[in-house]
Amino acid sequence: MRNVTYIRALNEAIAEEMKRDEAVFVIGEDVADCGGVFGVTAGMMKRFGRERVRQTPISEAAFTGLAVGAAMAGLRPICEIMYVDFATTCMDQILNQAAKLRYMSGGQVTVPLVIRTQQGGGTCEAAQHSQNLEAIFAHVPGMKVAMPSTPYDAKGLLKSAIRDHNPVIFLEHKLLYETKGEMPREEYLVPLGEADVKREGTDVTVVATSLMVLRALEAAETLAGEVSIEVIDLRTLVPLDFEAIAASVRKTGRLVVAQEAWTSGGFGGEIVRRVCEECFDALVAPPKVVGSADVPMPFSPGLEQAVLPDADAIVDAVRAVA
Amino acid sequence: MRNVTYIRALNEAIAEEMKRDEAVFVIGEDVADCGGVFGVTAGMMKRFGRERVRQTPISEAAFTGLAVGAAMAGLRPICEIMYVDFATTCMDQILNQAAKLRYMSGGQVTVPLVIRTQQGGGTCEAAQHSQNLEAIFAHVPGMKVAMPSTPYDAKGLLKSAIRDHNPVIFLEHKLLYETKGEMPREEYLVPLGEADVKREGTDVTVVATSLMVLRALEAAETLAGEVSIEVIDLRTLVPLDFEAIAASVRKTGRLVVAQEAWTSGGFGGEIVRRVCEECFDALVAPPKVVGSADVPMPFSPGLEQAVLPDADAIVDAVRAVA
Amino acid sequence: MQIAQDDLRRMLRLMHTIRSFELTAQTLFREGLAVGQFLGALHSYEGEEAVAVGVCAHLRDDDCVFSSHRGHGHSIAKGADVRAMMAELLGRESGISRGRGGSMHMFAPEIGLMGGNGIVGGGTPLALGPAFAAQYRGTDQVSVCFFGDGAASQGVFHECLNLASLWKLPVIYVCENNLWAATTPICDGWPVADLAPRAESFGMAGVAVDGNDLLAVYEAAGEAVGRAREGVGPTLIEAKTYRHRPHCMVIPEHRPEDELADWHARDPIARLEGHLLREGAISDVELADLVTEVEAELQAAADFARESASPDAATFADYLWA
Amino acid sequence: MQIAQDDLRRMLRLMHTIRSFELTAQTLFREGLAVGQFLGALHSYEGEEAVAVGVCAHLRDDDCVFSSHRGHGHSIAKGADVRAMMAELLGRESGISRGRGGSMHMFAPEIGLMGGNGIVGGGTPLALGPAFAAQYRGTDQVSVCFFGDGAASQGVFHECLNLASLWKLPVIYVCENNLWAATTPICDGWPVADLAPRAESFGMAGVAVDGNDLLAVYEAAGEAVGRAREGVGPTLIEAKTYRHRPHCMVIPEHRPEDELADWHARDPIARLEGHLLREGAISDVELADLVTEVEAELQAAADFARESASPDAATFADYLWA
Ligand SMILES: Cc1ncc(C[n+]2csc(CCOP(=O)(O)OP(=O)(O)O)c2C)c(N)n1
Ligand SMILES: Cc1ncc(C[n+]2csc(CCOP(=O)(O)OP(=O)(O)O)c2C)c(N)n1
Ligand SMILES: [Mg+2]
Ligand SMILES: [Mg+2]
Repeated sequence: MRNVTYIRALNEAIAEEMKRDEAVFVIGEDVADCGGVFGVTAGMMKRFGRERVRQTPISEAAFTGLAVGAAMAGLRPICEIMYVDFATTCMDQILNQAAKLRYMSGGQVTVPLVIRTQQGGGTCEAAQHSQNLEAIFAHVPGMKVAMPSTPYDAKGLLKSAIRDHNPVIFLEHKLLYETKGEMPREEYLVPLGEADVKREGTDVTVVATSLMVLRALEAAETLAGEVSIEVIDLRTLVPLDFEAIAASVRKTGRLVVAQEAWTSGGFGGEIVRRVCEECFDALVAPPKVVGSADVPMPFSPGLEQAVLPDADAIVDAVRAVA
Repeated sequence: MRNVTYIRALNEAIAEEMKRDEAVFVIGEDVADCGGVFGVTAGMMKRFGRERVRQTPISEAAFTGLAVGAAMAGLRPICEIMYVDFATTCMDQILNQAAKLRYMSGGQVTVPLVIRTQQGGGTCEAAQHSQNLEAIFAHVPGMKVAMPSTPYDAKGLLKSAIRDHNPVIFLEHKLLYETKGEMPREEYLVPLGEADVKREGTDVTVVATSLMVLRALEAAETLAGEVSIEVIDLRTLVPLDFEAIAASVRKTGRLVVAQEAWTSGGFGGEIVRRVCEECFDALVAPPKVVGSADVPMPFSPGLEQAVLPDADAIVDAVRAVA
Repeated sequence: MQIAQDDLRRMLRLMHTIRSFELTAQTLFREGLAVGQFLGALHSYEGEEAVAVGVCAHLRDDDCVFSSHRGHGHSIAKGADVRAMMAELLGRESGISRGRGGSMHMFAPEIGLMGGNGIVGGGTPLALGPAFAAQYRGTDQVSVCFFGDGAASQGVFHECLNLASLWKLPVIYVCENNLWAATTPICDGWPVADLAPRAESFGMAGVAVDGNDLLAVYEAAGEAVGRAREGVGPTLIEAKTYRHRPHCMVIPEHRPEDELADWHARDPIARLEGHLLREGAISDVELADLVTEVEAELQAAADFARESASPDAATFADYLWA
Repeated sequence: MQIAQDDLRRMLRLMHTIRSFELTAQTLFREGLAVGQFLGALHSYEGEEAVAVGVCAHLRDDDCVFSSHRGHGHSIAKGADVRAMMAELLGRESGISRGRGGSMHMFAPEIGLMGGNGIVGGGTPLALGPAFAAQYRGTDQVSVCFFGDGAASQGVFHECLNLASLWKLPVIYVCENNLWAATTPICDGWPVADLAPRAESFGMAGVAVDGNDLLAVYEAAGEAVGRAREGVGPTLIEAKTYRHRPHCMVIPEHRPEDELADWHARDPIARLEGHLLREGAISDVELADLVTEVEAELQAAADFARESASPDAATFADYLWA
């Protein structure tokens, strides 16, 4: 076992897959010279050359579209969009092209594409650099959606995403990049579509994603002895491992969903919907979603913290339903 | 009272507001020469001139951005995006600019903009011309979201939207355009943020939007004598008249949400979430969402009908919870 | 440029096939309407046949074509089976996209037909993909994208010119300037007369060609394809042409009569026939036979389509995931 | 062009104000970091002062400026209060955007400062709005958009050139070509040396200017603004310049040392000072006084910012809706 950062885990996943398969290449802004502004592709250019680590102009629509087309032609692009907020400039390539081409072609075309990007607040970058947009990608059918919370999952999921024959949007979190975690030296994969019980518990099920998994674990610590929390890390929203949620809710009868995205209209509501439809009778308390306040992200640090959900917010929600 | 089509109602709303306020203008593709491909702005060019009915190149990002900027400068643009599906090409102007400018400026900038577009399936136009994307606009804070189901509401809501000082995305439905409804001769407004009980009932609350309101009313007829359905037409998702939903659910104890959008991750889940959080104890049966199957829209008519929710699907859902 | 007479006759036949396809499709569409069945959008390529045929004559099965909403001509010129295409128009399981795509989404990747697109300009970035893949793999394939004068006002198209030129990708952009974008005349879309300077402003080759002159198109495309195969770089071809029909089946004709008459007199098929007759490359009898054969082929295609089964409604979820 | 010496001295002072602002801001940023406080993104305008100042010198308060992520210089040149700007950097309630926007979102609509933008190229379509409004209302206001060489690769920018040219809008696009986009050199972003031909390919005026020469910028901008006010149409100005600092505070310097040295030797402030001294328009003493005054002003601004209160966290939801 080694202890490595989330960034390092991602970096290893990419390097290993590029080595394994010549069809894998990286494309995006600043990905070669500085390894991406967060350093996820650091060292790749040196190792694999400029042909396979393609630094682009600031043309998200063109290079994401290129990646979609290259995937149609049998390559396996890893396309980096620097911030998820910038995906607004290539939404057509994502939602109308990548997600739909296979279906529209009656299954003739395959789009083995990974779009890597990072999201989330907490760095005082204000409204256009702090969003969490997973609900958009999860609502429109045709893309898989991954949101790893640990270095272990980040590496294993990214490798699976690269090998998957479908478009995957891979949502990292900017505040997770420097976090560290255990990881085997041997190769491993984490399959898309399997949730992970990050902490077992008996009283309340907390379903969380990305950074909020860490917050949920903090909350569980805080409440230890008072309320026993089961923390389920979804890891992917599409495919959704609903069975894992259902099994836990059937045990605890109580559900809190923790997402960093805006509370209203987010994926949390979808989980509540499914739980209500499929295990309503198991519920002994109203399910609750903890998320960001429904406003664009303010710049000022105090306001930003007021908008973001933290461990305390989860603690409060758990206490409210427990 | 007169009996007019939904198209005519929209047309009147625009004409009345353009007459009332010189700051109101129309911008979009084909809006002048043919009054838009659905004819909503027919006759406007003749009446108000080419300066106020601006037919654009196929440049959604530029003309939507222009409309945002013109609104910042005090005009009141009505910007037509031909199909909501094409909004993917100007998502940045909608989600990152229009929705956020006021907040980012600390309230200094006002964006009195209406983006009119139409959505929905049922015309065999396949995956890129049949989507229902309201959940995206409702999730990202900063835009109001209207979805009228009747000519009366269409006219009254559009006039309110034009007078509103905030960006409003106004989602029409292509299958509603030819529907007819009663309408007074006198001027009237329908406020944004007030749901309408389209049919009173005692057993099951059906919350519906847009075309699904008509389907819900059909379902109510079908079930008349068996189950008494209360049909609540949200009319706007943002602001959401949650009190209207809560009042009904407190009465009936049963909730079905009917949306044409994909079932998973849609706004239906949000309604379930709110109902669970605020009136869980009133629920005597699991709330249910009826929506489209989670696939891109297939072209073939039989497949399309299999994907779309119809009155029967609502009937089934109501029976399941009643 | 010397062109073998056989090749010219083959191209003439393809042009007739396209025209006959369109006429037959319109008949089917009206039949469908007559029985109250929507068949979605139908955009006729009549009048523009020389463009698709002259360009695709230079392509191999392993070269890619990305088409537009007006894509029947491109598909036929690329070698698609007219029976499968016709069946697609009726949404049959035997359709070229298994009835999932319809008129705007015809795919046959085995012959390099990478699909139409319902999003104007949507194909432009996708086309970069196979061009990139060819360069990446060191093969000499080329990628061609057809789009309209209207699409030339989409931002993404310019990102593509920039990227194609920067990376010297083997891609050929063919702008079919038919003077109209839906009901908008070119003078309301373009502030300039020609597109070639735009390509040049990105440092890439740009040429204008008479799109109704097969020989001219063939020659220009031959040069462009040659340059692409040799790795010299991309080319933009603006083919000046005209559609004989209204924008689509549901929008009435709005263009000036004398303009229509003018362009009908420049019909690309009559023009090529005149050339072949003058050169003695074909006789009147051969010509009549050719037309008869083609018409019979299209009748057979229509019969095949009518007799084919629609997809089983229960299969609506197939082909989403690979 | 004759420029009054008073005007030149005023412009020199503004250039010093910008530089001093940036230096002070960097100090505050490091102070913040020292106490573990994130302060988001900070992009220095040092080295490019002549561009903003030379352009904005022609603008009135009722002319609009749309800025970029690197917007301090544009804001100061447009007349923004440096105290409010500095307070904004610290997220104070007294900030120019009430602390909601931060460095990238400084707004002062009363003086025509319509905000920076976190989306590269995001301001380009917005800038069309006030230009359109001026034309619509028959006033002679102009709208100016500043953006970088990187932003020139965004598709929407080209849609804007097309629309601005087509409608002869009074808009001036100022491309600050500083040879780098984050860590990407211009040779990896542009396949061409100049931007002006691109404007010309849309039928609009395009000029290149030495962006480090205030007099040259002032002259080119004067012509462009004059043409816009007279209704002749838009202009694209490419100002060749260089930033003295790394892309932002958190990205290390990656540019070649000799390139840096070369451009430092062409410092626009030293250059203007040299000119003024040679012409006898300013004396060494006056110059020293000017610098001292400006530095004192900025120190006062920093003090003001530090002493200002942060927004009350409870107000995070304010300013979303008008
Ligand atoms: C992004 C987008 N905007 C608008 C439309 C609606 N639309 C479909 S075809 C068309 C006109 C296209 O004109 P052009 O590109 O010249 O192609 P043509 O139809 O003339 O072949 C329009 C506006 C669309 N499909 N996609
Ligand atoms: C659409 C989008 N893509 C990427 C970014 C990230 N980003 C911020 S500034 C920048 C470089 C901009 O370069 P340029 O336009 O030349 O401006 P400069 O920083 O040189 O002034 C990048 C890539 C962004 N903010 N928005
Ligand atoms: Mg056209
Ligand atoms: Mg730059």
